[in-house]
Amino acid sequence: MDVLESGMGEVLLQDVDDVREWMRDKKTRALEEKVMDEHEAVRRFLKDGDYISYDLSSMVRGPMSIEREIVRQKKKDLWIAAKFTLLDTTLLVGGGCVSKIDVGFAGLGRPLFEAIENGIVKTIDWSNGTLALRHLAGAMGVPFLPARSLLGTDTFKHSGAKVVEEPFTGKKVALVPAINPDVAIIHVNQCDVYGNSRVYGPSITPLETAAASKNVIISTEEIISTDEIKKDPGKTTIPYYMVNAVVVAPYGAHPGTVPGYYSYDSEHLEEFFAARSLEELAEYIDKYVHSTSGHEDYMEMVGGDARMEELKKAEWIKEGYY
Amino acid sequence: MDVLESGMGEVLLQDVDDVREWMRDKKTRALEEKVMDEHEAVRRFLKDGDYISYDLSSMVRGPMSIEREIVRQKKKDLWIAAKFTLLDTTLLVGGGCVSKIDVGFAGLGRPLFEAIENGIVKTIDWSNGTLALRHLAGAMGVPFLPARSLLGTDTFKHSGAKVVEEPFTGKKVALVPAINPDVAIIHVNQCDVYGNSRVYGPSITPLETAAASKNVIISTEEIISTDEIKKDPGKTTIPYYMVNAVVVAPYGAHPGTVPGYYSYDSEHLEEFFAARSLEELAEYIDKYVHSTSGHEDYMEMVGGDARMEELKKAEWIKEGYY
Amino acid sequence: MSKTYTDVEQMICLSSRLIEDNRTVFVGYGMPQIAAILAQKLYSPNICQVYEYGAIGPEVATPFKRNMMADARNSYRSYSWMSMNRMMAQAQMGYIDYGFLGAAQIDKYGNINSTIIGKDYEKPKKRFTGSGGGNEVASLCWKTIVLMQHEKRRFLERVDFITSPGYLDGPGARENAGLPRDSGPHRVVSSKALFDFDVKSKVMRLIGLCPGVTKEDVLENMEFEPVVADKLEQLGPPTEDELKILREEIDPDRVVIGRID
Amino acid sequence: MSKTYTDVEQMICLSSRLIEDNRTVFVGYGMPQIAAILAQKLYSPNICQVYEYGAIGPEVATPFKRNMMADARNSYRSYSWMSMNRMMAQAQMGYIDYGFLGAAQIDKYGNINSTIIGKDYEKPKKRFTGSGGGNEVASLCWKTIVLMQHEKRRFLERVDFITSPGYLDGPGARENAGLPRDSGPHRVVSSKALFDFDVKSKVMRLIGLCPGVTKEDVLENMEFEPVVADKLEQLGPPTEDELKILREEIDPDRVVIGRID
Repeated sequence: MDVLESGMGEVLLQDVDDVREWMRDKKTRALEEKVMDEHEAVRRFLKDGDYISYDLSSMVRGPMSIEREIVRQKKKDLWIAAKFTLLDTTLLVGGGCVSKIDVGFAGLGRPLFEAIENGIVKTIDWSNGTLALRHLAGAMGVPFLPARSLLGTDTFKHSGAKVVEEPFTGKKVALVPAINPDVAIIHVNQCDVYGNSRVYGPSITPLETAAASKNVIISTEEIISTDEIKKDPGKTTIPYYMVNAVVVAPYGAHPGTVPGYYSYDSEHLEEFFAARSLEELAEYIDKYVHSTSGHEDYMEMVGGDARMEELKKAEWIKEGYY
Repeated sequence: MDVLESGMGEVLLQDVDDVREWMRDKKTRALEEKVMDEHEAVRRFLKDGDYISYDLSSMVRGPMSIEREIVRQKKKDLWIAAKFTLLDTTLLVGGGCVSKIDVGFAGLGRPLFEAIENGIVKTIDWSNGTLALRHLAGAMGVPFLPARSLLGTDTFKHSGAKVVEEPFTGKKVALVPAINPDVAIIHVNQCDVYGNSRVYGPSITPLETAAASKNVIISTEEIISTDEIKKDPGKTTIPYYMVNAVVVAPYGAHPGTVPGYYSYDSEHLEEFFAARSLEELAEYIDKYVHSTSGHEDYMEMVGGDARMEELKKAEWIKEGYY
Repeated sequence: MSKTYTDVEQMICLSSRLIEDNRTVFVGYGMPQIAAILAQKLYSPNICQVYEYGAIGPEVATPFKRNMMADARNSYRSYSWMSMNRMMAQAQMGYIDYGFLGAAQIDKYGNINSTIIGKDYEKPKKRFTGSGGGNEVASLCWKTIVLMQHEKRRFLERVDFITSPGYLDGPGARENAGLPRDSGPHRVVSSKALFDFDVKSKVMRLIGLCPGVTKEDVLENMEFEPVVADKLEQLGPPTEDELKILREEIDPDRVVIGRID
Repeated sequence: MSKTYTDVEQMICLSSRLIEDNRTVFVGYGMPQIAAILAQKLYSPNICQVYEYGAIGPEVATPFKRNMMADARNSYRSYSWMSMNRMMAQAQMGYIDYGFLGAAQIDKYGNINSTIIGKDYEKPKKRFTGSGGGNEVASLCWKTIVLMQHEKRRFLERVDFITSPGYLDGPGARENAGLPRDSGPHRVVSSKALFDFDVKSKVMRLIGLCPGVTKEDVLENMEFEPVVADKLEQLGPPTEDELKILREEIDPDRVVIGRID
């Protein structure tokens, strides 16, 4: 099972036993209330230079209020897992927070491409599937997982994967290394004060990301009681002992949607998309992030309760959610 | 990544490309009605010498009516995946259907141990966790998955796993080979006529087993409409295109429980447990399997509707199911 | 004669006719979504669309919205909602018949580039989104259909960066690399023509022409020379039915299909 | 003085006092289930029991039923319901503090046998259930507690078959085999005594005696000689509270705890 080929991409390798130790010592199994505001959550659990992963995307159930807070606190030198990301990456890069991107899908914004083309941020190309798989490896406590994608491509060459001939049937497979992010930020529909969290609808990797990450910040549309959680355990996506902070953030995915609950804010998204350069994006960020004191203030600026009621009404599909 | 050590256990190795081809050619993506009785399902999709996997166990949401039918049809020389099995293995061995057992948990019956001690059936020892992982590998379409269990034990030596030093951080890990059973038998709470299936409650590997297996027989407490399935897609555990046959089997888990729906039949289980030898077990099997023409007939013999109503009443816990 | 439909409409309608009914189709972002919706409404009501974000078999709600992916409309009335690792696993296991992708560039072996233009990876001339789920779709589904604007800069001898695999360097290369047996690019639908791949050489092969397009038109707008089939199919223009559904039901805001200049 | 409680009651009560509150505990079949329920009712209300079949944090409903595992009672009022691969993954990732197992045999390094007695694997003298989830629990949880009937044929120099790993051949052996760092057997609770493991030699060490049991009683009923702590703790008998809850709430049918002869 020799290594036949190695991708040249930089990988954040961690000894799985070190990560286990972190999970033992730094995450608690006690029923401690973890509710705090976004300023505290980001200040306490996210620092310059960290590796960050989020779930789902800026368009859908994204942790946008936390991402704005990261920009607001001017965190630097982050390395981000851009799996199924949309404008998230663009926002964080525009805010000057990012130095490296593991690319699954590199957003959709010209400003982001500008930053890459000018060498302001470094990319390491993977695919959505292999980045998701790396999170699964991290969540399983194994150093790698095998895949039959990436093979034969330049994506492989620029990734940090390896090709081996496996010892059971002699197939060539790609091995992708586990990722254990320093911080996961995940927006959920509901959770209790301890962090037992419910995600409704299809998803990317909410459980894998929470399980793999050393610090987990949950932002939630609402808090429900632990009794309610216990009455329907099949709905719990993430158990409390993976969670470090719970931030109550109604409409926290704005301008994106929380499926079954509220629609996107298309008008606001147009404004975001209108930023065609890093300079124009900086103006957007000044207006909506740096000039607002926090999520509540931001929500007032983008239309407050009246606008949110409209977005709730616009989401006519309810079947299968909640 | 040389192989440092290999378990001596026999493994059913299959080329993953051959299995892919099977999934392409022998399973349909068309919306075809798959409802048939248990005689037909077992006759068409299970043959002597096959590798069989079931989910969950004889005690809980087990596909007991199908297992009885396998015994009734006197299938021979089966190789079974005994992950989290209880009396299932004992029943199939007692019925003379089995020649090899991949042991996660080898049931609880003296008759089974008698068969092993006398060399009537061959065992290959694994663990529940690694057998579940082998099904996950089979469901992922990869030849193996890594684990940090098995290592250092005689369980490893008698399994078909291998130990390698992985190429990212130099850890020793166990690699377990994928298993793609010839037949999966899974009892579910509800499904539609195409096989879109719902399982309520915690579980072993219903999705992994269905995805990995070349033929999938679903037995179900009840059929619901596809419209109902589509109204709540988050409840669907197994999508229709993995399924080959749907057998309607109310109380199909008897004498086991379907959590939230009906309780075990403790009296009947005592009768099963009372069989302390293969000979005594043969009497039980004659009485309840060979002397009954099928599931309906069996249900009459064990008490019919009246008894089933009692078992439904005995299941006082409903929260979180259905 | 001025055109009564856009290039994108042509591509979408053409590709919507290629999807067999009763098959699973892994659908990528953008044009493929619209084409899959059209196919399901008009030609293949029982295709099972699957998406990398976990929706299996949705009846995607219309009208289509800009950037719609993974939201409630895109997931409407699915058979099941799962998650990314499970979807990729199912493709890897051989359950997904068709992959359906858009791309920035393609080459004669059907290799797709959606990452960079230029040879300097650190400072590309132009950066795109990267693979997304495209690498998995092109690697793992049985047959991949690619939608491409027909321009010379997009049909290349060799793409600058192989984001997602076609036949790589030609016959046998996919298998040698370890990719699943018998998988690979199946059709390329451009705004001018339809291609498959030559069985022996694995080079893209012209098999059909869009209305009003000549063979020369097609070849002039490609950097490489494709194999050309003995007989070229004359492809039909978008039908009235197709355009009506596209413009009235699916994309009334013309977000994807565009407007006639 | 005739005993007013059974050996099993003694073991269950003793082990129920060992589980720290606010910890995750991976609970095995049989006695460990009863001990975990008792612990949660009396000493550590906020332990989070986890089970291989996917229940996280149930408040297991009583009374206990014979062969209860994975049913509605065993899963009652959980925080979450998952599945086996996810539970094993969480143990592997370091989320589970304690493992809690029963066994047929144990040896001086805490290796557990629940597979066969005899040296001929093909035709064992006696066959047991095999690992179940035991191999994962003993490999992956941080600290494993093992419950054992105290008999000479069960406390061996070397078990016939290492089903689930203790310290294998002694110091460093777990790490050399690739097992997670700092994991391993933590306590052995027998019907006569309490053991931990000598930090240096990794050999089982006697640290406490059950009421009415002498050190000699303990040692005579073991094939190997354990390390003996300088000071032996005098372990308390089951308390009135413990027995009341055990006999009235948890196991009124005495399925596991048995009856006094």
